[in-house]
Amino acid sequence: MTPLHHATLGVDGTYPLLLGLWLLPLLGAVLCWTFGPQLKAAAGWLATGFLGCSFAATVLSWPAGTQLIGGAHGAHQALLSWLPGLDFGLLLDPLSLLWALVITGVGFLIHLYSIGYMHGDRAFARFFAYMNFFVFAMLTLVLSDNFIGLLVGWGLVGLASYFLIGFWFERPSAVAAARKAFVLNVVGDVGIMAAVFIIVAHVGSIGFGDVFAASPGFGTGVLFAICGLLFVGAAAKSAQIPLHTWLPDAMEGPTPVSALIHAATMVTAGVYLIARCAPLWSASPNAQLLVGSIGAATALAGALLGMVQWDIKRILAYSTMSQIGYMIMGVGVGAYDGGVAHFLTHAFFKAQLFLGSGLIIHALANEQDVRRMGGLRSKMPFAFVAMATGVVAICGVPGFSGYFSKDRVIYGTLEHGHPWLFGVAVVTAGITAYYMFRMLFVTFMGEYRGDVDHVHLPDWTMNLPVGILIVPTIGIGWLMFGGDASPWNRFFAGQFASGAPVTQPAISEGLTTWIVLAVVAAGIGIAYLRYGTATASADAPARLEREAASVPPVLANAFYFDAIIDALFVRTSQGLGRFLGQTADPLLVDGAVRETALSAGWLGALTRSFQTGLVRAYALVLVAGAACLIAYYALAPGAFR
Amino acid sequence: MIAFWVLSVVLIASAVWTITAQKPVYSVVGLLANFAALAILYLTLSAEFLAVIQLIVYSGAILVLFVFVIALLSSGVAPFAAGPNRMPKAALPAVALVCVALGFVVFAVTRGEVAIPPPPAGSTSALGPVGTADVFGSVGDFGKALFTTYLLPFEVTALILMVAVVGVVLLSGTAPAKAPTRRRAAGVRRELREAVVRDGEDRR
Amino acid sequence: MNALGLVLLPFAGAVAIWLLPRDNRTAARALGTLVALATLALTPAWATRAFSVRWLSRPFAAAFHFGATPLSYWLVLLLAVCSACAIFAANVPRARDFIAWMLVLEGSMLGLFLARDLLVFALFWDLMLLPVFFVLIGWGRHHGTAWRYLIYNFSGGLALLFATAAFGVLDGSTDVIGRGDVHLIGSWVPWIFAGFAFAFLVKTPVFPFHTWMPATYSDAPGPMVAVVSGVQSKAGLYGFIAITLAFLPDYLHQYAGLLVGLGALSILYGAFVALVQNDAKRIVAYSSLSHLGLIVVAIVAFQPLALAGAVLYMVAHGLFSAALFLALGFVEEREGTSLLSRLRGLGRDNPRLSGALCIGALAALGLPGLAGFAGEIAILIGVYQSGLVWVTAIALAGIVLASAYVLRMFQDVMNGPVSPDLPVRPDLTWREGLAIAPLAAALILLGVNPHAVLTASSAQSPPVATAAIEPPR
Amino acid sequence: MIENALPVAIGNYVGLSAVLFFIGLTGVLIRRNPLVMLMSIELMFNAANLLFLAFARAWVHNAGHIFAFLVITVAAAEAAIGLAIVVAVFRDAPFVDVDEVRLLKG
Repeated sequence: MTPLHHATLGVDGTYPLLLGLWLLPLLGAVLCWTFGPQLKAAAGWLATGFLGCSFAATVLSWPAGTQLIGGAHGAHQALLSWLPGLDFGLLLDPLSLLWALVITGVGFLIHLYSIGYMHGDRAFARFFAYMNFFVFAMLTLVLSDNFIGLLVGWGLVGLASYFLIGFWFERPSAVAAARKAFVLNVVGDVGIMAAVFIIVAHVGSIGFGDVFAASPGFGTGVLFAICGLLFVGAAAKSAQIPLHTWLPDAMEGPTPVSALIHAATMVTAGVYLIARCAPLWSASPNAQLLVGSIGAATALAGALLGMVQWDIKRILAYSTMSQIGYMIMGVGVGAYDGGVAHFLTHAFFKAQLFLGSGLIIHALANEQDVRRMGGLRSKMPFAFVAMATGVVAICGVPGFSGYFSKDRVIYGTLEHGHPWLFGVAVVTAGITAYYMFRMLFVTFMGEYRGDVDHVHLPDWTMNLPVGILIVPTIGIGWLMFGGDASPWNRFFAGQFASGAPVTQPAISEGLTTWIVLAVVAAGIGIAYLRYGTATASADAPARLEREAASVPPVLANAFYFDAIIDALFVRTSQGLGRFLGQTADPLLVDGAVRETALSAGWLGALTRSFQTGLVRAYALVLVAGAACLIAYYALAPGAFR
Repeated sequence: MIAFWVLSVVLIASAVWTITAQKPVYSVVGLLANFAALAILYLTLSAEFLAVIQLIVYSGAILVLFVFVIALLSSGVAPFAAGPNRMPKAALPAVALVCVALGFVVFAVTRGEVAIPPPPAGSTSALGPVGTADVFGSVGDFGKALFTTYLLPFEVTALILMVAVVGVVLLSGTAPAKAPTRRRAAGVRRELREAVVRDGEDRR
Repeated sequence: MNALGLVLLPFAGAVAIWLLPRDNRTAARALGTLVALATLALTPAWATRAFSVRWLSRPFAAAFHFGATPLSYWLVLLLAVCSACAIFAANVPRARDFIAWMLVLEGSMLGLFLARDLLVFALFWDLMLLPVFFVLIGWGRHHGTAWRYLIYNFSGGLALLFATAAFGVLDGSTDVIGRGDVHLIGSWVPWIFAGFAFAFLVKTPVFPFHTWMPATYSDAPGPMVAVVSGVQSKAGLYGFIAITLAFLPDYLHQYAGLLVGLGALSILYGAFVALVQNDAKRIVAYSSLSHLGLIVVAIVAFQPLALAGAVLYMVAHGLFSAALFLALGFVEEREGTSLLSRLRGLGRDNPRLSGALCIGALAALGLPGLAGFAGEIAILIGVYQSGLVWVTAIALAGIVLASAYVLRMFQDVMNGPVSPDLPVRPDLTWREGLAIAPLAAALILLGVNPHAVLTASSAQSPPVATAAIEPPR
Repeated sequence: MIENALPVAIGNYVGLSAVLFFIGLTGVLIRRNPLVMLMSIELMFNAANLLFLAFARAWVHNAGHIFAFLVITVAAAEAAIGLAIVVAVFRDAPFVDVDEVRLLKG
């Protein structure tokens, strides 16, 4: 079943830098884990340092990752033969290079931030061990040159996410959230596994290159099955409907975790997977329609739910879900560069937003309810600037990064012939603008409504990363400016060559931009009228309470997804388990065994009753036996001639 | 022929007497009569040596042993007595059924002509009047057969007798075996119960 | 020396330990560990050196023939590792007797795995039940559990013995394990197959023959369960591969549907029942039912990769269930209970204990990168390729359920607020940690590079494995 | 010389033997006194002996005599052992009744 020669995507060779950037975070994790008690506060610096080295190695790997020799794009490093016919290796091409840069770069900043944020926690070293381990796992995911390696990374990031969501494991809510996140992500893992089985059965290899080379030979059904199952994994990891319910709960973790894992990197793994498997998706219009629709639905649902949240991190969580919906929609319909672009900008502005909210939460002694904030602009001007740039960027205000990427996604839906998705995307953009500005206004405008007397301003380790992130939050989008001549398009020129054919939509790109901008402006305007004006902030506490009480139940219950999943799967499984464990196992299965044993005893009791101990009874039985024998001979034919 | 019928009547009557007599001693007397009649019947069958053995061994040895045992047990606390009949009631029809079955067999056998298979090979003396030397059934005839042809069964018999002797010595020669009868067990239980009750009353 | 020496070494160790003073726990443990480590160290040298002495010539030829096949070699290594760890970790009352019984268990199971003669195999099969029985009687909670274990498994052993005798009469020799040229013909053969299959299904166990297992696993002390669950449960699977698959492939093909059905049923049944158990050890017990069902499916899928995966997963399951039961044993020693309703929040004050349990739990739920995942992937790729798509789907559902019940077990013990009812105990001692560390290391190693096990076990054993996995004639 | 023929037809001996055996059997079954039971057993032995001798006479062959002799020996041994057991069991018993001895009750 081993193909004679593998079709690898990158240039084969030995790349020490690649190995270094991959393994350094693992080393950091192991050191922090092993020597945690000895390292104490130094653990944070150690982990951050290792990650910084990893980032540096990633940057230095740029030439290797973008090299183009004889059709092979990027660098390929063979590792080992994992199972017969299933080989592991690392692949650094523009796509994985981009992800690796974001993971190590943003990861480095968030590590730095965490040194301040997690200061004084009793499990400080453990936190950094988990964080470094997460980076290693995420790098495994994006650097793998094959589906099982990707699956390994996929599972390990799930584990890291589980550890970090449940980091404060003395809180029952955190424990429950961690378990939910892990189990739902295992559903996704299982989807990818199933896809791998089909792939191995048809290709005999798990390497991306082999699979993509063989993909033209797949039937439509096989292709759709593979894409659909892969998307189960993508949906679970990227919080797409209906596997999204873990993401809001995941905010139980420390805020830097939310920024790194549940905003910037891990949750975009689904986007990476689809972009990586672009040749498969491009060949399956059914899969494109399915994934695009689910992405759009998720974008809309996340935005709708984001409108009625009061916990600042849950607002950001639903916005994450919504924005990933955009990305999935983009890569799903075939606008791969658009979806990936939105991943890049989102990684920065969402990390920015989460770190900014972390500044507030840290300052207000772990207060997360925006109703108990307000008026923070004067108290925390730096946080305000940070949050405001993030909000402006996510809303797609021209000039800020989100504008460029979101525009590409929205126009991409039209280009690939999905006008309905275009409509959903535009509406969602408006809602996004509304609820993000709502958060901004409620948090920073008006009077302070909480009861924290002294605002605890964070130290430089927390402020510096936020400050640095402002730059790409504003500026990274300009890479995508300029159409085909933009640096972005040139960077990905060889990557998505096999994308679906682009049709010329009825309305031009300029017009769509204006439509989007109008909707966004409307959203901002409504938010301003409801929360930003002086009259609105005058009786803010009472108004917010009223508003909280009047949330429609369907939104308050998050479209009942939790309840439905609970009723359909959790309760059913538990009920079945209870029936089997408490009724079937002891009564039916073991009952049969016990009856067998008892019947032996019953037989013994029966024969025992013959043993009366009476000599005469024994004699009688003996005589009866003799009589039977005699009768047999007497009655047998010819006994007496 | 007349002797056969007379002896038959005596045999059956004495046998019935044996199993129905109230006292064991009467049974012994019945058995004695039975053995004696049987010995005479043996004589009519030209088995003079066995007739004598019958008298000596059965009447002389075994029956005397019975009488001794009767005397031994009678010298105990009470005359022979019996507890309640513990045979299950279901045994009665069973006994009846067995009787009918056996009776049927007897009836069938005596009614028909019993075919006598040809005699086995082997030398034996010719028939002659009882009391004559070396005729069929005489001491000489019997002895020759026993110590030549049937030597091995004879030796085995000796072994059986030896085992019996050893067994008897073991059974009755040691300390009196306790017979854990139900009645005694019930008595012991009753005593224990009474002792416990007394103990409880004392404490009170 | 040779394989016989390897089998006798633990027995000699047990005798030596019984000669020690009754209350000398330290010396007993040191000697026991030494013997177990010596067995482990000598395994590579001695296990493959065969020993054979003629035993019976009538009614069939039999020999005291010992020696590792490639398949049994890995199981012997697994046994040696698990036994050494369990003996080193043993901290039970009357430790001297316990450790001696552990060595008897190791010796009898070494005899089982190294036996090349079916009759010797059957005798060691029954012998390996006795130490467990005596430990259940002496250290368990209910005598009923011990009797149930013994009678249930002895009935399997009886079937095995009958089948072996019939096999010997038909073939003329029972000195066959590892030979590929045995072909049984006759009207008895279905019954021989039935006897073997019954014994192996009970020992594994597979639904519906599993009801002895949860009670046994929850009653016996942790170290003993670690070996019983980790290694003894592999005896049945080993028998399936080395005996049934090798000598009776036609019948295995004929009844493959039934066995696949039982295996699939075990996967789901064990998973669902584990979901709601209250005793942590019972959760692991039912998870074993689920995992071992998957291996049974893998064996009767008749696919090289699935079979290789089955071997890999046998080793992996041995390692992680040993780690889990050792860790749960530590929990039970500390808190006096393994009930989830009473345990809570141990992780705050026992981070190392938490880590030890965590490694086992993660391997059990098939975390990528650990050995369990490699086995599952290999098995399921093979099973899928053999056309059993619905079984693959069931196994995947089992994986999801596994994550749910394993996490529930782990989190309910280690996470949550610290319970005021539970006494605060010291964290994992260096001795306990050292007992679990080799298992964890092996789990990671096998997860990262499982190819080593597979090449060594599948390539070198054509008579055992690959010859029998051709499609039926 | 006397005639070769039996005094009466062989069937009469068989019938007489059967009746005697039957009476002995009834004795064993209905009596509870161990001594009488032993005597009944002797009756059965003798019934068998009668048959042996009748057939020996019919054939003029002394194998039947040898058998009868052996039966008598065994009967003697049996009586000795049986009586010893009776003495051992009932020496101290207030009742001489086999129904009172139920050591074999399961």
